[in-house]
Amino acid sequence: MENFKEIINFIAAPQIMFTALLAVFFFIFPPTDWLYSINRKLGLHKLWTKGGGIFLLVVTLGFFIFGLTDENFRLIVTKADNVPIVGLLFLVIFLLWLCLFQAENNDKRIAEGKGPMEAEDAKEKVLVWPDLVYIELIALVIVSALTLIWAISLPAPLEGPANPTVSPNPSKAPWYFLGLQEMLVYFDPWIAGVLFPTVIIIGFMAIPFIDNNPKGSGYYTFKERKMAISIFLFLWLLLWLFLIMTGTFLRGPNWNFFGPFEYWDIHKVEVLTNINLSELVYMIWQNKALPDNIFIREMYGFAALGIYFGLLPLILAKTVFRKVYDSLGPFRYSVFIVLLLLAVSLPIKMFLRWGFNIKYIVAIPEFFLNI
Amino acid sequence: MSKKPESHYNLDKLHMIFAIAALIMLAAFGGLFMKDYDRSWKDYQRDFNGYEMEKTRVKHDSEYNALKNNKEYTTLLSEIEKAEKELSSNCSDMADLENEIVQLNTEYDLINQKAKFTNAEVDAAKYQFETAVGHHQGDAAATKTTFYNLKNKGDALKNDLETAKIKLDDKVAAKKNCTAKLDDLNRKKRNLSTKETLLLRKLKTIDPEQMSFITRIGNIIRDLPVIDMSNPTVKIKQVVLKDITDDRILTQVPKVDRCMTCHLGIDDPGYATFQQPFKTHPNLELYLSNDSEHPVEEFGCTVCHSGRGRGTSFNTTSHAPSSEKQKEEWEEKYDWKVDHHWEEPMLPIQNAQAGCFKCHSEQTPIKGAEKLNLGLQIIEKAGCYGCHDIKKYKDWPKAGPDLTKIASKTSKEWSYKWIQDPHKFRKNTWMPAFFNQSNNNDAASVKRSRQEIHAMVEYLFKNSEAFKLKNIPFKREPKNGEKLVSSLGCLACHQIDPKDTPTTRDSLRQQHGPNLLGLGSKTSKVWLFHWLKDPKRYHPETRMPSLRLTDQEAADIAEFLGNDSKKDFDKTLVPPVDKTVINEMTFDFLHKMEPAPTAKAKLAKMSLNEKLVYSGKKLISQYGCYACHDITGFDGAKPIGTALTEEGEKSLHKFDFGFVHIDHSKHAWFDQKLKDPRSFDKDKVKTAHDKLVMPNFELSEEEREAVVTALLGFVSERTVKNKKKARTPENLMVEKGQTLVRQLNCKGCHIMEDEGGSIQQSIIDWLVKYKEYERGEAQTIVTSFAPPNLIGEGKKVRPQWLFDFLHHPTPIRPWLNTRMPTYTYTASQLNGLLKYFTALDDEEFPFTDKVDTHMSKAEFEAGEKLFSNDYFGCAKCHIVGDKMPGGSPDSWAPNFALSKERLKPEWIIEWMMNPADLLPGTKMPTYFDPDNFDVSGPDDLLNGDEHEQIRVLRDYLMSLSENPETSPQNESTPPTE
Amino acid sequence: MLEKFKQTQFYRAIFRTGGAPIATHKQRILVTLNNVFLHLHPVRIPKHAVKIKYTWCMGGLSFFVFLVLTVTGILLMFYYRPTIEYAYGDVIDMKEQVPLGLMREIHRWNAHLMVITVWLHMFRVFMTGSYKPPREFNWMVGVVLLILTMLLSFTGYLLPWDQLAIWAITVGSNMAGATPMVGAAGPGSSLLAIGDVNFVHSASDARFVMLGGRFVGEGALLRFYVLHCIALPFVIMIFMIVHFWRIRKDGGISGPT
Amino acid sequence: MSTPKPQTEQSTERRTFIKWFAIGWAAFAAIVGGYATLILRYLFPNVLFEPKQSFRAGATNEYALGEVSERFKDKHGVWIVRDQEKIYALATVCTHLGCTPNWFPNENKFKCPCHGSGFYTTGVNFEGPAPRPLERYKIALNDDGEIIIDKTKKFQQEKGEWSDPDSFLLV
Repeated sequence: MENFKEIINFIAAPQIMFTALLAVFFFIFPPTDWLYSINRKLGLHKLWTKGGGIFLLVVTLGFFIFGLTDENFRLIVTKADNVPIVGLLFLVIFLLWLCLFQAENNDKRIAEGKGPMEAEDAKEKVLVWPDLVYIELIALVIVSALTLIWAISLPAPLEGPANPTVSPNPSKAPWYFLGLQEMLVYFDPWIAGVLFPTVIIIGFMAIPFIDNNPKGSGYYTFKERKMAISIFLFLWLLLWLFLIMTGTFLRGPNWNFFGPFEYWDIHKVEVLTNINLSELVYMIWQNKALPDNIFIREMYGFAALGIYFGLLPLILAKTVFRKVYDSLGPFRYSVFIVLLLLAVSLPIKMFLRWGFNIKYIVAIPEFFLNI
Repeated sequence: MSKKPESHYNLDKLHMIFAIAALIMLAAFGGLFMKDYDRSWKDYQRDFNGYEMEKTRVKHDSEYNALKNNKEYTTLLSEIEKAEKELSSNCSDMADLENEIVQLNTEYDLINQKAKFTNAEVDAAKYQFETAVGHHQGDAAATKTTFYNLKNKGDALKNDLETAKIKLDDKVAAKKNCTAKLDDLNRKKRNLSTKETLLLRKLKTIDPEQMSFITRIGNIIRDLPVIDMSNPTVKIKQVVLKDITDDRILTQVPKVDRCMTCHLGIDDPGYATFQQPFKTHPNLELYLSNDSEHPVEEFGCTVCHSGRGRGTSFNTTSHAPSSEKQKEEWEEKYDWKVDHHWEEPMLPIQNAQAGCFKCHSEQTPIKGAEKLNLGLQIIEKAGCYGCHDIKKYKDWPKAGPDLTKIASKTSKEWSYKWIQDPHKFRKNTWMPAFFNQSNNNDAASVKRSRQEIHAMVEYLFKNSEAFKLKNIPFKREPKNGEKLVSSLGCLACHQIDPKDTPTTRDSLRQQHGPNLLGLGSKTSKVWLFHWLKDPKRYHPETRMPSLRLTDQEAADIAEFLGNDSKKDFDKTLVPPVDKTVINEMTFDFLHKMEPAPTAKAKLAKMSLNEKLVYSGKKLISQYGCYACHDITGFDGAKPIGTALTEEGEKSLHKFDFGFVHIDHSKHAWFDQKLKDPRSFDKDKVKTAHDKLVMPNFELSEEEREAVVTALLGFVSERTVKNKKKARTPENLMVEKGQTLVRQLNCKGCHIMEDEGGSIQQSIIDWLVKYKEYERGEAQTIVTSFAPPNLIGEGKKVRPQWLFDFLHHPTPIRPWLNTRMPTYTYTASQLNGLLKYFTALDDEEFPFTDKVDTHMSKAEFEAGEKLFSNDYFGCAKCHIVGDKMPGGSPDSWAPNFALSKERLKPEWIIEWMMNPADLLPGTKMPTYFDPDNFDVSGPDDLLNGDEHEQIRVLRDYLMSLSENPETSPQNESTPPTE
Repeated sequence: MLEKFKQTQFYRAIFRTGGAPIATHKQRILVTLNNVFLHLHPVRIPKHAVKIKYTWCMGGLSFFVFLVLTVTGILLMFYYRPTIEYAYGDVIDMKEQVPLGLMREIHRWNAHLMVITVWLHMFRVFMTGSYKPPREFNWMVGVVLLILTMLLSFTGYLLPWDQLAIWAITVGSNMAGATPMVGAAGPGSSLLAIGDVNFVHSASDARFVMLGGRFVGEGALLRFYVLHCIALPFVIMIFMIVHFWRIRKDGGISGPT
Repeated sequence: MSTPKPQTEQSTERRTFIKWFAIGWAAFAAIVGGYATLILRYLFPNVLFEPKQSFRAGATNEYALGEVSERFKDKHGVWIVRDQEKIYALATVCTHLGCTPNWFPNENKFKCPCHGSGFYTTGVNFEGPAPRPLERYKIALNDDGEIIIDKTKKFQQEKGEWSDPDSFLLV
């Protein structure tokens, strides 16, 4: 049993967990036809059947119930402000299954030429009173009852009075911003805290204009909008929810990683051997002192950035995203690709950190400019 | 005509109207920003910045020139130049050295990075290992090996690092060695030019001439509207005080003062000659500066000065003009108006000391607040607290004499004339005038007043108790009496012929008792004789002490004082009793209690005398005579005046200004009330009973100003209660003692707490008149003939001795003619005084003797030698027992025979070490020079050890009691209450 | 009895439908047409739109939770003073002394819930492709609503004035200090200077505007209170109105065409 | 209108129309901008009521060479140290768990009473569990030559911040 927990603790580390999830992600949610066929071959789509749903339920619930037997797990999961996140986790898994279950169904129907389920339903019109208003009322009462029970059984947290001189360890932002705080591990605050939120907002607003696929409007489908759903789920599940879960449940004192069954030991020491790209290039590879001139010092970093944001879009437009480029045109494509590259920069930076201990690609602390 | 889309309005016109409306709106917007931007304090700050710039320029120039002319500096400069030249020749390998250092630095950094990383791994491995062992988790053995492997690696790297460091340090040291001289010189240069550098730095931030062109533009932009949120040159300055509050009636909030937003030079001594608002505060030692007792960051401004500290314009801060002239000036310049919505306007500058009383109300006098002290002393002297409740003066004795035995002291005629116009008999008496005032000097009132006085006199004499007067010695010498009066110390409390000099606290001490002019008109010599012999017999509560006079002395003085009478006063006639007026008056009083017919019937039954006595009692009650005098039949009567304890913060609308045209301010009202207490009755219709009764003390303008200052200071302490001196037992002792000292007028004779000794002037007069000294000479030796200075008395004398002495004074300085009087203290008073002296000097109370003064024979002999004329010759000045020293009495010093009982042994040591330190200006010579203490004493005694010498001499002195055999052991325990 | 009451003028005055039982098709239509609150909905909708598995009901729930939050929030305001002297004590009293003291719990858990329902609503809308024409604009409005929801929750987080509150806000607001150019600790802040005159510093940057001070203190508490109770609800309501109005104008809930 | 207007007149009319239109909307845009400016400026208070984070620490010559001054330890939580060439201000907060160490002049070290961390006068840790050196505060001279210590700005040795010129005062 202890060994199993140890293994889970080990696996839960972002390096492994994230890598593993990323590895299987595009097979489960294939963005391209090729991956889609592999997905079918592997039978991964069976997850979105009733049996798959039960499997998901048993696995997640089973893990959770098993976890509750562990003191450390219980402690973190039942912390008052973390309870909604546990609920969110289950809800998301369930709803993900629900919509993909319907999507699979619809995809089948469409393949058979029947049109989606919703289209059939929509042929018939019903009256708002009582059909809609009444179920709305029922939903309200159920949710009210739920929140009341929640309120009765779980007191709202209230810690000691505010003390600006003693900071709790760890100091965490509200849970819905923990994704951003988790990004702080890999990025400077101006990127994680300002640039990314802005990009997320702009990016979300831009979705209707980038996704110009006319299909899949008003019904659940996967096959008709593989790329869109895959990218969206990648952002929403892996880069947002996963980071929030990590930040909430797996980050302890000094923002050190702690497995779900691990005791939050304030003295835990993690190896911190991060270096900047410039240091890597000059000191480690070339055995030289860092140049005094900032631009010479950081030229490799700037070059990398230039390639990433300048050259890569062009290459992609000619290769992987040729179809996308053709359908979007140059302007929309550049918006799309910049947004996408920014999003992908996060996992890239994560891997650079884990693999090469890279702290910053461009590090100019003189101007608070670290990338 | 082109076809336009149909609309009700002409669209072109709408565009025009819209454009005009938008432009108006835009202009209004401009106005909004302008209005917000235009603040008077900004102009002041700009002006001030200009001054500051000029001042700094001047300072910098002078500092710069001084530096240039400073030889040290110029030589330093040339030395630096030389050193720089030498550097290139001496350290020819400098460039190589630097290259090498860069090289070594890189090497070091590389190893350092490796070491750091390895260390990080070591730390992590250590944690793993520790938890593995501690929590029995995982493989302890494996983690142990990793840890130690890593640790070895880390240690090896550490070695490398240290080696690299040594190499690097060597080179750096070599380089440093090369430049050592230059570095040292540069450091010297930097130290010398610190001031200049700072001034230059400051100039660079404020002086456009010192700025780069672009900075100058930035400097203009930073103050532009809207942008000025970021980093303006002009900004509001404020202090927020934690412990001092602003009174918000229901609650107290931290005080915020922004005065320094305009009063910019207030804490800068360089602005003393400037006009307001930049003028420096006149007393930076006590206020504002960091080292003062009232730093601005802790006390702010308005806690003392009042006013609205949050305001930042002239009017919203509640400035108060100090004079009519200033008021007019302000009205013209600032459009000044009274702020009716702020109850605490600024104190006019002449009353500023009122602010001190808020915190320092317990221990008075307050050092430095002379006007306030004077005001308080006048209040004490005039006995305001008799009619007006003042918390500070609760339980103070009545200000005037006892009238219960008046018939034995004076006559009805004199009493009548005295009440009618006391100032006519004695121009500066403290008995105030009740009659012939602005509300009762019309013919009808005068007619009634005459009979009122008759009634009151009649009541007093009717109720006067018997006082037996025995015979007075037949032979009386007025000349001797005069001499005694001027030498015994009477003049510490009494004046004979007061001169018209401004009232000071000193002069008030000399008016502690009445002035002694015209006593012949007032009373008899027999009465005076008995009074002088034993004042308490006539008036048990009197503050007049006994001077232990012999019968002959008392008789001589009585003769001298009784010979003086005021002829013109005696000649004035007492108007006859007017029955009709008496009837009316008595009826009025009766009618107040009863319906007219009953009153009439009662009146008809009364005899004239009964009527007089009846109305007399009512009148004494109406005028409140009993507040200052003991009068039979008025025991426990309540004071008749308004309570004054928090008068200074009473809201202005509670003051009745009547029809008097004065400023609507508290200070103006107080002044008017003191100047003419009845003036607020002006033009009002009132019956005789309803009129204002506050009497007129005929205070001078200065006196009034002082009293007004005190009154303005009578405020609640709730805004400062966290800042007040703690009421520790010691502080309470001092407080109580200070009250006693003022009630007993100790400072009339003695100097205590750096003031007092008012008697000295009269002693000079005595020396001149009777001892034939030149006035100048008399002034220099007067301290020898004056009562002793009591500074450090608590440290000096034993409480037990002081207790005995105060109880039964025995002469310590037989050459003095002034006598320490015998007061009849209560036990609590005596204890209060003892504790006061000890608390004032931070001494322990009760005192315990911790010093053993027994001497060996050798020590005794050494002491004797030191005492003898061969060495210090102590007996040349000091009295020993009944052995008087030679020479004139002005050089004599206290009796050694009393030392043992009287003095604290620790004090004697301190005293001999440095007398002038304990009692500045003392005659006692300094035998042990404090500057060269170790070589100051004689070398041939006690191995030349000065400390030993002093101790032995002290012990020797302590053995010089009058009767060594019978003197008690030093186990005096001070009295307990 | 009830039927009789339904015949009264009073009842008719309120419910325009009058006393007829709501059994007929026409009466049911009138219920919606004659009720101002139900005007939110069209009278008739396609059948798939009432299916929970299609809608998840998340949008409606978000709105409902918002209403609950408004009501409980108003109630909480009666007992809460946004000053550093009183805030913490008032929150204790809300738990210990205020009648039916669960109001704070309800408010807090519903606040979390609202963030979740709004996220899930967005999730559903994406998965059904409901942002596609003609609903692009409403999707954008929805994104704004999502941000406002998080800001409302964030500003409310500070109000209990406990350790959790100020440190969460400190961590969150420190990020604003790193805003490029206008954050004192952000890249380029030193570029906003003219000569030696520096314009961006800790008392003039983006974080300062947010906190009304240089650190999370009195000013921040008051600002967050005002934002939480007045400013953000005001803004979010305007956007909600637009959002709901556009749902109707864009042809009701999305569906296959 | 019966008489046809000349072409020119009509174009003038057109021009005035455009002029008014442009002026009106430009002004309106300016107003909106003004409102935005107003709101933004309004959010920057002119006075702050925050407790002071900096304090005056006297003149440099009040500190003896090699002295560790405890003058402001209780009131402000700062040690002021003067060494051979500079003065710096050390925070009195142990970097282990935040206790307040004591200064032992005889042993020339700071020692934390909680878990025994030891620090040199420089603030560098040399024994016990403290993970890093004590922090230093910003120190500078004001115009009057007085030392001003600003606690809002901290300098950590492990970040290489002790070479920052604001972290010490050359004497």
